[in-house]
Amino acid sequence: MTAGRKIGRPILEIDGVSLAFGGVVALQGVSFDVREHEIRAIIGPNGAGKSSMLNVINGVYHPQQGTVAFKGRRRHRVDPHEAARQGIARTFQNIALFRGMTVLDNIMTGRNLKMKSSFLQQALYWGPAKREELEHRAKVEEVIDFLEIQHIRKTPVGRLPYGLQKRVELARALAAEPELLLLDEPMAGMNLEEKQDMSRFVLDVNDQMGTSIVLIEHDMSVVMDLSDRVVVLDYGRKIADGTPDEVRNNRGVIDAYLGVAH
Amino acid sequence: MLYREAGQFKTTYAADQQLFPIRQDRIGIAILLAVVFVGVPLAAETPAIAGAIDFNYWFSGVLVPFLIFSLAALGLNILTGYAGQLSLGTAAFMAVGAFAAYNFELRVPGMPTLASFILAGVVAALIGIVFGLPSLRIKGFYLAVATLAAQFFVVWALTKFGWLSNYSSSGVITAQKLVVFGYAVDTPVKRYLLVLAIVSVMALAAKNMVRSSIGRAWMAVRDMDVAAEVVGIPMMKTKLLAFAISSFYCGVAGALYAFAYLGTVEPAGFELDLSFRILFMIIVGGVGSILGSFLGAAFIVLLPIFMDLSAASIERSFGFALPAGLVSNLTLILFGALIIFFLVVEPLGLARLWQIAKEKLRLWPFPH
Amino acid sequence: MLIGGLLAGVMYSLVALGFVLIYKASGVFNFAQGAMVFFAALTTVGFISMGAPFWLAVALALLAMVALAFFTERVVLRPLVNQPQITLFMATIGLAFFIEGIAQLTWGAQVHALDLGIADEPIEWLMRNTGMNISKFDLVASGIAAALVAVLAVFFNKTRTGRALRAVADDHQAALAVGISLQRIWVIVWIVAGFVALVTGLLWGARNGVQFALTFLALKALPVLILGGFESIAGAVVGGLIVGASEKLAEVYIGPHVGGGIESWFPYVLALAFLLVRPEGLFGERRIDRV
Amino acid sequence: MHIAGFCLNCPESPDTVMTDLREIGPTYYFGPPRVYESILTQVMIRIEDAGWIKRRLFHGFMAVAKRVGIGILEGKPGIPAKDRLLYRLGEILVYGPLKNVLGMSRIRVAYTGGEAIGPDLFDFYRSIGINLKQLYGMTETCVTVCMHASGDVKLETVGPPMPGVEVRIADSGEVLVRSPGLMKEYHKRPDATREAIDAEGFFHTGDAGYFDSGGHLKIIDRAKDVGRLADGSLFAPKYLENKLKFFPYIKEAVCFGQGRDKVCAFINIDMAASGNWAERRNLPYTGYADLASQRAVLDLIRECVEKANRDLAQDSTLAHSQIRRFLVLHKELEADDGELTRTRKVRRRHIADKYAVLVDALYSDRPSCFVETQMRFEDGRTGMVSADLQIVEAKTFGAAAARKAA
Repeated sequence: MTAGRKIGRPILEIDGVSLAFGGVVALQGVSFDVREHEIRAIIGPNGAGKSSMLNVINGVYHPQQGTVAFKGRRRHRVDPHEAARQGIARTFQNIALFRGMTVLDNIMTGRNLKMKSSFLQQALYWGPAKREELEHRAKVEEVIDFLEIQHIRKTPVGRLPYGLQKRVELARALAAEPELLLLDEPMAGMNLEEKQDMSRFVLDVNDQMGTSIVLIEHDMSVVMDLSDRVVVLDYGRKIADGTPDEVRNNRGVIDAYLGVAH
Repeated sequence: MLYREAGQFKTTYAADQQLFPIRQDRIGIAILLAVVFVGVPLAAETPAIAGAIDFNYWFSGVLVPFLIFSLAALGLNILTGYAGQLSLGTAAFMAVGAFAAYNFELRVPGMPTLASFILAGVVAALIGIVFGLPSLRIKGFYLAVATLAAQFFVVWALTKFGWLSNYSSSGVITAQKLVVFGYAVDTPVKRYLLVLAIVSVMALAAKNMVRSSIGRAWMAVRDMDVAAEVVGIPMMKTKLLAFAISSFYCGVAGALYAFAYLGTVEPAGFELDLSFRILFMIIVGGVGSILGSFLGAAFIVLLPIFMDLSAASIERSFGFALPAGLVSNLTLILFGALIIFFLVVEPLGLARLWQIAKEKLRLWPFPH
Repeated sequence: MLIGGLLAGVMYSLVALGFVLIYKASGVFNFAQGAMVFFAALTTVGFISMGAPFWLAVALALLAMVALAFFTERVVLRPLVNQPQITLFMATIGLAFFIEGIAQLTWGAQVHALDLGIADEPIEWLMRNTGMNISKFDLVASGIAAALVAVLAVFFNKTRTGRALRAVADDHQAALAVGISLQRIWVIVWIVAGFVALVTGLLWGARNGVQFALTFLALKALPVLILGGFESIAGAVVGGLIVGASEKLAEVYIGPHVGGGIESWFPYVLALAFLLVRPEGLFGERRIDRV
Repeated sequence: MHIAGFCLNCPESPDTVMTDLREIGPTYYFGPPRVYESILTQVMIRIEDAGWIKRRLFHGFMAVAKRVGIGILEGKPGIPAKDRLLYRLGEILVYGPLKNVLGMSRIRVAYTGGEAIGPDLFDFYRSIGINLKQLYGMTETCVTVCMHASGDVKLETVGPPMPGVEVRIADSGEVLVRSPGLMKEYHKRPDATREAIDAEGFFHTGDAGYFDSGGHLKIIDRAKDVGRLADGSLFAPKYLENKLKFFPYIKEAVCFGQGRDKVCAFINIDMAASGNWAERRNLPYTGYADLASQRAVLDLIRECVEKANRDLAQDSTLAHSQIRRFLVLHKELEADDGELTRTRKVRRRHIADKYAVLVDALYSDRPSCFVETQMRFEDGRTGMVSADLQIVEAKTFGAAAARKAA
């Protein structure tokens, strides 16, 4: 833990969230909170509802019950782009980049919600529109430097190897300067070196930008090293919540991972 | 090989974001503009050259329709190529533009031609928004069906509501005279210059939009709509804006089609077949490319002309008449085959081929 | 009037059936189905005009449809496998142009009459007793359509090939994994669709003459599919009937108020309205987008 | 002496050096031979991937450049008009674009130094019109001691001393330097300073060299490394190694011969170039060790060695240093394993000790030798690798025969 980092008050509060698709229950009465500057991990076996949880937080899914409060604003239903506007950004389990665009353009989309000029100004590429493009380009370049992807700036993302695509996706999320960053398995499918790089970036983001992070990850050593607190889900229910050490020694968690029948 | 870029360094983001960052491209485009705006009209005015080439035919029969179709293809490309919403109703929006411009001229005394064109585009944009509304719930060819509805509905409405065509029989309208800033545009070369100017400005505007935040929003929606929403792109605004701007372009193209090309049009002239032709233009030219709209339009406009000329020369040199309909059927087959060919071999069309050639020249003598 | 609409609907159903078959097995929305109808009918008429007996002409036309199926699989489907649906859709638009061009190049563009030997006149008995205006031809056509639907249903549910087709429709990868050859399936399904197109073409051709307008049938089938769902044979039938009936009814009850001729767009608006309420169609399967 | 202002550019990140280079298009370029070499290797590999038309075009015009390019650069008279025309065409089709892609088209003067540069490498750049020159110098002398003047460039020398710099050759062959720019002392290391700068104020460079007839200094090797073969003829291992390393397929070479009757060598193949070569011939391989042991690859390397021998045969002082026997090592020499310095120079003595068994085998007449070595993997673990290495005999040339062959 870095000395300068101070974990603050809760920034996100999940309260009794339940979600079902047709008859299939994905989440059942899940509650937990995420504090400012905190790295919060969600773990659990496959199908435990981890990704569904992220999708509820940023409004891709609307829960049937329960509320999500972000920065003290409680809500039942929010659309993804509103969530983004409020300061929530995320990456996806299966990379969700815009494949027809370059790395630079992909990251620039992360700043779209901060752009104000009208389409007429943009059509003329004059005055505010041009100024805005350049200002945001400068911001995006900071992110590019931060994640060390200068060499692929103008490459179409479809041509990049998997590991770099993951990094570009993170860059796109960071470009929005989010207060809360949701990372859905950021290290899935990476080799050791790439995982170390990505872990360093995650820590740096948390440390230098003060971003709160919710992280889904299967690699336990990564989870235990990075996170401040861990939520454990199993079959859509929360079965444990606490520091990595507490969770590691929790009977229920061990059972869930070993597949003991309920 | 031609692209000697070493030493063309940029010291500002503005320089890096400019329209043509490579000096050679800037020179090339300047030459092109000089040729089409000054060179070609001057040549047409030069008796020695004008005697050898039938410029009136070239302007009215080739260049003007090419430019107008380029504009329509540009409109469709904004919607389909950039925003990813397939439309089969392009011709309908052109029809709206043509009839709207006609009515503005007819019913508003002293209406300047250019203003009526812009208003025609706006009307087309509004109609476009209406038919774009279903895109908020449906995608892919379901949406294509919605645009087909637009296609049939608009043509039907223009035929049925006599007021729109000033109660002429079967909806035929004759476009008013073109007067721009008090200056009569009454010769082929003047019409050519007017259309060229409008198309150039609108192409530039389109290029500017697709390289700004609105263009990125369109492409994001096209490439992965869920992710687009998640990064904060409002789906409804983005899609409807694509429909509106696309229809605006098609509307202006339609107005030009009536005013600067045919002079007399009827609703039946804006049938589904025309929509398909414009769709073919962007498939052949390049989906998601401004340049592709022009290349595709050139190809689809020139191909039948080329086929006719070849047939005529075959008939002349061999002295027999080809069966009626042969050329048009061959053209049909060729169009079909080309579409399949491009979709299979080069889904990004001629523009992509041009891009590859350019890449090769930039890397010469290396292959990659 | 309603009955007449329903009978027209039967025809729409037949075209839609061709769409559904291909969509089910390959996920391709085959815009060229209308062109295939035209091509099949024109080929039959062409052979008849060359002096071939009716059944021989039909057999030859069927042969042509088989050749077309092989051609399509090789040239369009195989190279475009795994491409987005919309790309395949556009490719079939190209295919439609191609087929239309070939058909007219081979057989000429003029309208041909086709006589199936079934009188297209009202059945007097029905006319007298119930006042319904139903022709013998319509009745036969409906019968044939019904028989075709029944045969296809049996084909899909009972035969090995039919089951393979459904497997392919459900999951391409899985089908490949259990050793079903996609290419073979595609050829088969296009042949069956070609057969359906032939039947449709003959019936419509006999009614209205074999002409280029047959290709527009494809456009009519679109709203049918939206109503019925892209993957359901039953849906195609029901959708066809709804479209046929509603466009006639709309023409009668709404048409006069707006100047008539609304048949051309009414089914689309109907389908569109329907889409907004139930995007997956009457019998379609609901899909959940997963992220 | 003159004073000039210039703009200094730094690359954005290690991965963008080549693209940044191209964008900036520097006018002054200084790099050790290694940099020039890796650029040339890249060029050759990328050209081999091109279609046959481009390849033919490239090789054809490179032959023209080789023939007349340097002469044209130096403004020599007597070049036929036809060749000048061909060269100009080549400038349009090949050299110009090539320099452009490499970011070298604006170079007014390029320097190399720090190590001897392979003559072929040197010629390549000069022949395509890049005014590449050598300089000799080191930190202690405030860099420049000798440098080529434009128009007076000789392949194997580093040019005449700069004005104001005195250069003297010691009896041992060591180069001594005295100049106003010389350092005063090593910081807080008077003993080291005393060792380096003698009473007369001459700095002992530790390099061996001599002046040629034109007054140019010629550096052969580090003074301590220059030795003699058993027959008393001069043996400059680094000179030989550099010669071998010029071949794109050879990444590193280590030559032995001090006090021996003949010269033998260890060779490391260049994985990128040789791998590419193998792939184009459909030779399957699993990794470095596998590729390095293949007969076809050994033959390829033998041809390279023999070509080097042919060149050596022409130099009367070094004709005896032709390489008789060599082997291709089963692993790449690594700084991690202590085989290279961190600046990637071979540690010859350490290698000779570590692979003593191989050296012995080279100087016996055994056709192969078994070896087992500890190596460090990338993740920090260590393990043993073993291989049965084949020893290859290379042809040598008599001085006269070589002249005839050439």
